[in-house]
Amino acid sequence: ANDDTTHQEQSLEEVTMVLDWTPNTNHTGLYVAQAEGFFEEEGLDVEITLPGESGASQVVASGKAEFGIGAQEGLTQARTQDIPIVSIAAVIQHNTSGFASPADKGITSPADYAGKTYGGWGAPVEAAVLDSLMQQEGASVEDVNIVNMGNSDFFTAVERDIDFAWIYYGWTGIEAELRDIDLNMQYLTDYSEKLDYYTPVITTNETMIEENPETIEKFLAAVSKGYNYAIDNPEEAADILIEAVPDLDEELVRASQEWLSPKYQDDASQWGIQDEQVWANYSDWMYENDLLDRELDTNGAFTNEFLPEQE
Amino acid sequence: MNKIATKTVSPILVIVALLLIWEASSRLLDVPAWLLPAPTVIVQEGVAGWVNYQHHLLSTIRLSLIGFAIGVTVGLVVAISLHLLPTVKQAFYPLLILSQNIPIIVLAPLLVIWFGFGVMPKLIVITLVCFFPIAVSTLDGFRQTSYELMHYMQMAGASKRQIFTKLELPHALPSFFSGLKIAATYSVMGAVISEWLGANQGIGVYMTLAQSSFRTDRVFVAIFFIMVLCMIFFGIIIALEKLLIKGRVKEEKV
Amino acid sequence: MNKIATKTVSPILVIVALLLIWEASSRLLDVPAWLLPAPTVIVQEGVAGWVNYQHHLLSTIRLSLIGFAIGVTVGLVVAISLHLLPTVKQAFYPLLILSQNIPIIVLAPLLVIWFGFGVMPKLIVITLVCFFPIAVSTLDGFRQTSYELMHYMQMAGASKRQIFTKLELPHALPSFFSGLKIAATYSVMGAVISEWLGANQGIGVYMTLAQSSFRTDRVFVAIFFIMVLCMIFFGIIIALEKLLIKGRVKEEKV
Amino acid sequence: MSELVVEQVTKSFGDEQVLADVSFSVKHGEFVSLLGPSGSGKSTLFHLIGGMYRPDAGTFYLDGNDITGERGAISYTPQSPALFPWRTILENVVLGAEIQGKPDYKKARAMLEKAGLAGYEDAYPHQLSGGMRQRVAFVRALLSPQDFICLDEPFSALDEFTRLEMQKWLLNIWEENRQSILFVTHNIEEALYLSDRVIVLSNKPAAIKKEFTLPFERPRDQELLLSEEFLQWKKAIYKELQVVNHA
Amino acid sequence: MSELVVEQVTKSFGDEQVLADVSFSVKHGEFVSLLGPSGSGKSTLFHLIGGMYRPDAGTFYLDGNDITGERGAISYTPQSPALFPWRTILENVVLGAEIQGKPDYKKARAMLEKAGLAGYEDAYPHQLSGGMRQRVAFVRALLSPQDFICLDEPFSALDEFTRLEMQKWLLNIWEENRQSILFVTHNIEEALYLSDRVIVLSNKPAAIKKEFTLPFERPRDQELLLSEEFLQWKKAIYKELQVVNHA
Ligand SMILES: Nc1ncnc2c1ncn2[C@@H]1O[C@H](COP(=O)(O)OP(=O)(O)OP(=O)(O)O)[C@@H](O)[C@H]1O
Ligand SMILES: Nc1ncnc2c1ncn2[C@@H]1O[C@H](COP(=O)(O)OP(=O)(O)OP(=O)(O)O)[C@@H](O)[C@H]1O
Ligand SMILES: [Mg+2]
Ligand SMILES: [Mg+2]
Repeated sequence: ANDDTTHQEQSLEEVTMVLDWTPNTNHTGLYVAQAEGFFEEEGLDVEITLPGESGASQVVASGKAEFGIGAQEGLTQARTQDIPIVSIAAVIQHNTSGFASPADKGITSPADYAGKTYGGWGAPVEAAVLDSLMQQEGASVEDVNIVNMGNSDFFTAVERDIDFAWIYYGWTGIEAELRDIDLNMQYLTDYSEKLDYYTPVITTNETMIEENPETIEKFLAAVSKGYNYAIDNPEEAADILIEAVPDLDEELVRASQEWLSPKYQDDASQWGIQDEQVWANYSDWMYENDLLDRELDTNGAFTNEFLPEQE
Repeated sequence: MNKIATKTVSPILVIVALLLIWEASSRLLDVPAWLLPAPTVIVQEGVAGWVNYQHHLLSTIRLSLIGFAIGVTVGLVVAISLHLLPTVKQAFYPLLILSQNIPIIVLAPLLVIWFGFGVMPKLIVITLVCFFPIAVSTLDGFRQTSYELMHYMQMAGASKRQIFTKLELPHALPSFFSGLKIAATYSVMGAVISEWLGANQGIGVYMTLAQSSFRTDRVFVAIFFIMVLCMIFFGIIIALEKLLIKGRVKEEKV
Repeated sequence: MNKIATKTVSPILVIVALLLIWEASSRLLDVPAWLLPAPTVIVQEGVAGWVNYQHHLLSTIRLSLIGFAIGVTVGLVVAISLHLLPTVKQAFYPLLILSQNIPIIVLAPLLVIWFGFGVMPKLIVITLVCFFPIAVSTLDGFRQTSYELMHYMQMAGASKRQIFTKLELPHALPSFFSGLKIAATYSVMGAVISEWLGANQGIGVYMTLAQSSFRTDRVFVAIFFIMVLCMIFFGIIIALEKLLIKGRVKEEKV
Repeated sequence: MSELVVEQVTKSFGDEQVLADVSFSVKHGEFVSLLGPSGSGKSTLFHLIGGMYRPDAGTFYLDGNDITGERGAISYTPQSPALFPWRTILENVVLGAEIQGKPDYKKARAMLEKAGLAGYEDAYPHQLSGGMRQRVAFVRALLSPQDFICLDEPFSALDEFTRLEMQKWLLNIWEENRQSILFVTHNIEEALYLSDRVIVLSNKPAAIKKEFTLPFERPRDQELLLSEEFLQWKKAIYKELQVVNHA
Repeated sequence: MSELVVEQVTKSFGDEQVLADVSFSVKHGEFVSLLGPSGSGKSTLFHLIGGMYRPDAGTFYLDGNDITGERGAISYTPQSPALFPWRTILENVVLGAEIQGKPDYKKARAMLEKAGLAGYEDAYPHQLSGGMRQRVAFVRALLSPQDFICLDEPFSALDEFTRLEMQKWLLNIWEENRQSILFVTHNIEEALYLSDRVIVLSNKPAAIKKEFTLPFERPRDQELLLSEEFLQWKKAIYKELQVVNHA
């Protein structure tokens, strides 16, 4: 058996994949690909690593890791700072984030934000997004009390001072369901086309694209398989994730997986595919709102070319 | 005069030398600015962005000064009360150590629930960081009081309080300053960390935002100011130490 | 014997009392478990989850032991070399302080890029945390050597090296232990923080995972172990201190 | 009033018995000296009187009150000066008074001058010579308000002349206030010149070997040192000590 | 061989001149005592010889070599014992030898026994009496390998008998090895009994007041102390010191 493994290791190409956060259902496809041997079939030996405090982008950009998880928002900013990372697949087709508040706060539409307290992390993008939503209903972000809630989680924050916050439904929203907390949720996608950006995405760096395109292809082939498996078998996929990362809360993973599985591919023709329009929309929106120093050249920012051919 | 001059010049020389090496290697090795910007790049951003971050700076200075003051007070009070009440010391000393092992991320939600997002939880965090070295060093200082002088005080019928104020306290002064130096060093970082609890301004906030928008140059501007602040604090402590312990030479010569 | 018994019993009593208050207030005030779980809830999870987290525990213990050892060594080496080379001390002392003001979030990507995801960058972080209190305390200990004994050594023609090994080093031992205690206290937290650099196991990882899947009980299990580890470290240091400084009574009596 | 009664005091350190059943008394206004070989237990006796630690057996009475283990009842010079390095000489000498109440700086300055330390009021202890430090500790004891004074070899580091001056000065002060003094010395002449009574301690363990009550009149002056009677006494005590040392 | 020449040494602390143009020499195998009032500058002179600090002017020669500011050339007992609290008595006494090379524990034990400290080898300094500590420091100086020995009041804390024994022992050792010794004392008899020459220092600033070369034969014994000649010498020196003190 010993011989066998050494032999295998020799023939496998080692690559590192850095996550954006702690492992969660956004990453299920990766863990499935690993557990089901999809990577191995492609001749890859993938190590999935948690990120440092500052996320994956710089590590991927520097080439220390071949692949990472990012988000369109961060990647847009990174590329305008000349950080050479590229998005090669969208993990989820549509933005599942939005502004959530416990039902008893009575916030049912962006107009209700006026006079309430929003808890965020102090980034300029938050005010801009809030404003985009509120303007559609004739309200203004000026009337919202924005508070930085730092590392506090949603549930803690809404217990105290905070009325609503920006969450990903697929994780925090599901946790609320499990806790029997009724949430009111305004999804970004419901209010603005431009805010329907890709989050999360799988990233690599420009050097990889130039020098090791086959590796990227192989990697994405396996990952696609993984996500497709998760789409078809949410329960088994959840089991795989729990098995791989037993420290996660089982119940939350299962519930979240069930909610998220249909959203991976959604209305797209294929898992992972990205649309130029989405990149352009969001970068325009950011630029309009003074969130970027210069406009993004969407050309280099993402590519679909490494996604597997569809059978 | 000359001595003081060399004393300040030589560390500055070292720092300048390090900066030069950094600048040179940045350029020669072509290190991308998003990873490690060259000092000149940082200076440029520091000058250009001054109006953007000066209010952050002020806010952090205020926060760390207040927090440090509270931390020192708490550290002293803890050291003194544990010293004067040996049974309490026995019972509570372990809690001191435990207090340094509560990760901020865990404390954060509790502090927020109890104290909201105001300045209070931040001061608690800084205090928690600063008080410990002071308490431990000062306690050790109390413990090592000169036997001979202690004998004299006891024979002279000094009360516990007199022994404390006239012997133990002045004797522990150098140890207290040891702790103070360590605490001063941590205070600014403590303030920055506390801002991650949720603040609307401060160098910590400025830094996280810079970090998340990949403005590494700004991150380094923030670090630069953290370091300068810290050096100033440290310098003040050393000056105070000189002032208070001057005239007093090594005890054992007596 | 009896004294030792009370010495260990009283802090345990205090801790037990605190736990009881915590448990009682959890129940009476109906504090939600996701905010602050009652001790019993934590114990349950601690027992039930043992198999899940024991490898994390081992990994952290290993990491913090190695890191602490390196940190102590570096701290001592720094203290000794700065002490023996006063001009170097003048020039480099400020760097010591600066080293404590580099936020880990800034250091993190650089360390990962330079040293990968292995154990190396983590050890650097722990070392950075641990060496400082040791260096500062030990240096202060060297500085406060007895004048009278120093006179004797110099008159006796002791070389710098002999003065160092026979006088300064033994004299600074208590100060070194002061620093050691502070460093030991920080070492476990240092290891946990270093795991946030990007690790696949360790109590730090376990804790972040728990935190982000809203398992507050597990977060507290992690804290519990961090604290226990830290107390064990601290206990070992104190035992060593007793052993090495025993027989030796307050100097000034002589 | 201040009368000290030492009753059957016994003290051991570990296995080593230092004091064996020591009893004596110092009457009000009396000046008593203790003579005994090095390491016999004189300082230990002082520590016990001062309440530093308790005797294994026995009692101390001051004016009839049991002061065993009680501190602050007596004024004291330790054998090594035990000056506070962070206090100036002036601040050091008032310490004993400070502990008991209000220090009198004027008196302190005057006393320092008498002790030949004028000009050193603001110096720190490390700037003084060995003998000067000893005088500082002595002045500190004199400035303490207690009526009973214990002096542990206060003049051992002084040259003959400075010592003689200090002795004269001590006698002057003592004659003015008539405090009771218990005095440890190695110097037989000193003991004779100063005391009403001399107590000779034996060695290992220390017990009272002999007591001498001296007949010299007061006030005494230096002439006494040269008198025949003085020499006779000196020889007698010398012999006694010789026996002690060869025991 | 070890001959010390002190040439026109001057030293001030701040505004205060302590030594003024002091010159003298100690020949090979000679035993010279320094007498002078408390605070006159005797210890300071020792510190200068030992190289603790440099004189403002003047030179020290040992065997013709300039040793001004050089350390380790002499063996030395400080006026206060300066024992290392974390070393046992045995470890303390070998320290001087340890610094210069190999310590000889057997010899150290023998010496401690001679000094009346048998049984205290493994005690720590704080467990000893004042006089015992002084003897430890003295033994430490004797065990140091240097040929030139400076002793700063090594017997001031000892009772007359212990002191006499230590003196006899010192003379024995000295007669065996004939090291050169420079000796500070306050005790005129001690100076007379031990020395070949006695140097009297004046006060503030210290200068050499007078030198006495003593005619007593060696080996000396205790009888000498009682001889008429001895008494004459004592008076002479006493007078000299009296002048010094009243200057
Ligand atoms: N803390 C202690 N621990 C152990 N033994 C001690 C302690 N203090 C004193 N001794 C012992 O008690 C004995 C008497 O000591 P003490 O200091 O009373 O002598 P002394 O008569 O004052 O001598 P000297 O004239 O030399 O000062 C000595 O043998 C000494 O070793
Ligand atoms: N470090 C110092 N700083 C300032 N003055 C000092 C210092 N050391 C000694 N002196 C002064 O020098 C003078 C001589 O001191 P020294 O110790 O040499 O006297 P000594 O002759 O040894 O006296 P004693 O017999 O009392 O020991 C004293 O007046 C003292 O105040
Ligand atoms: Mg004594
Ligand atoms: Mg002297």
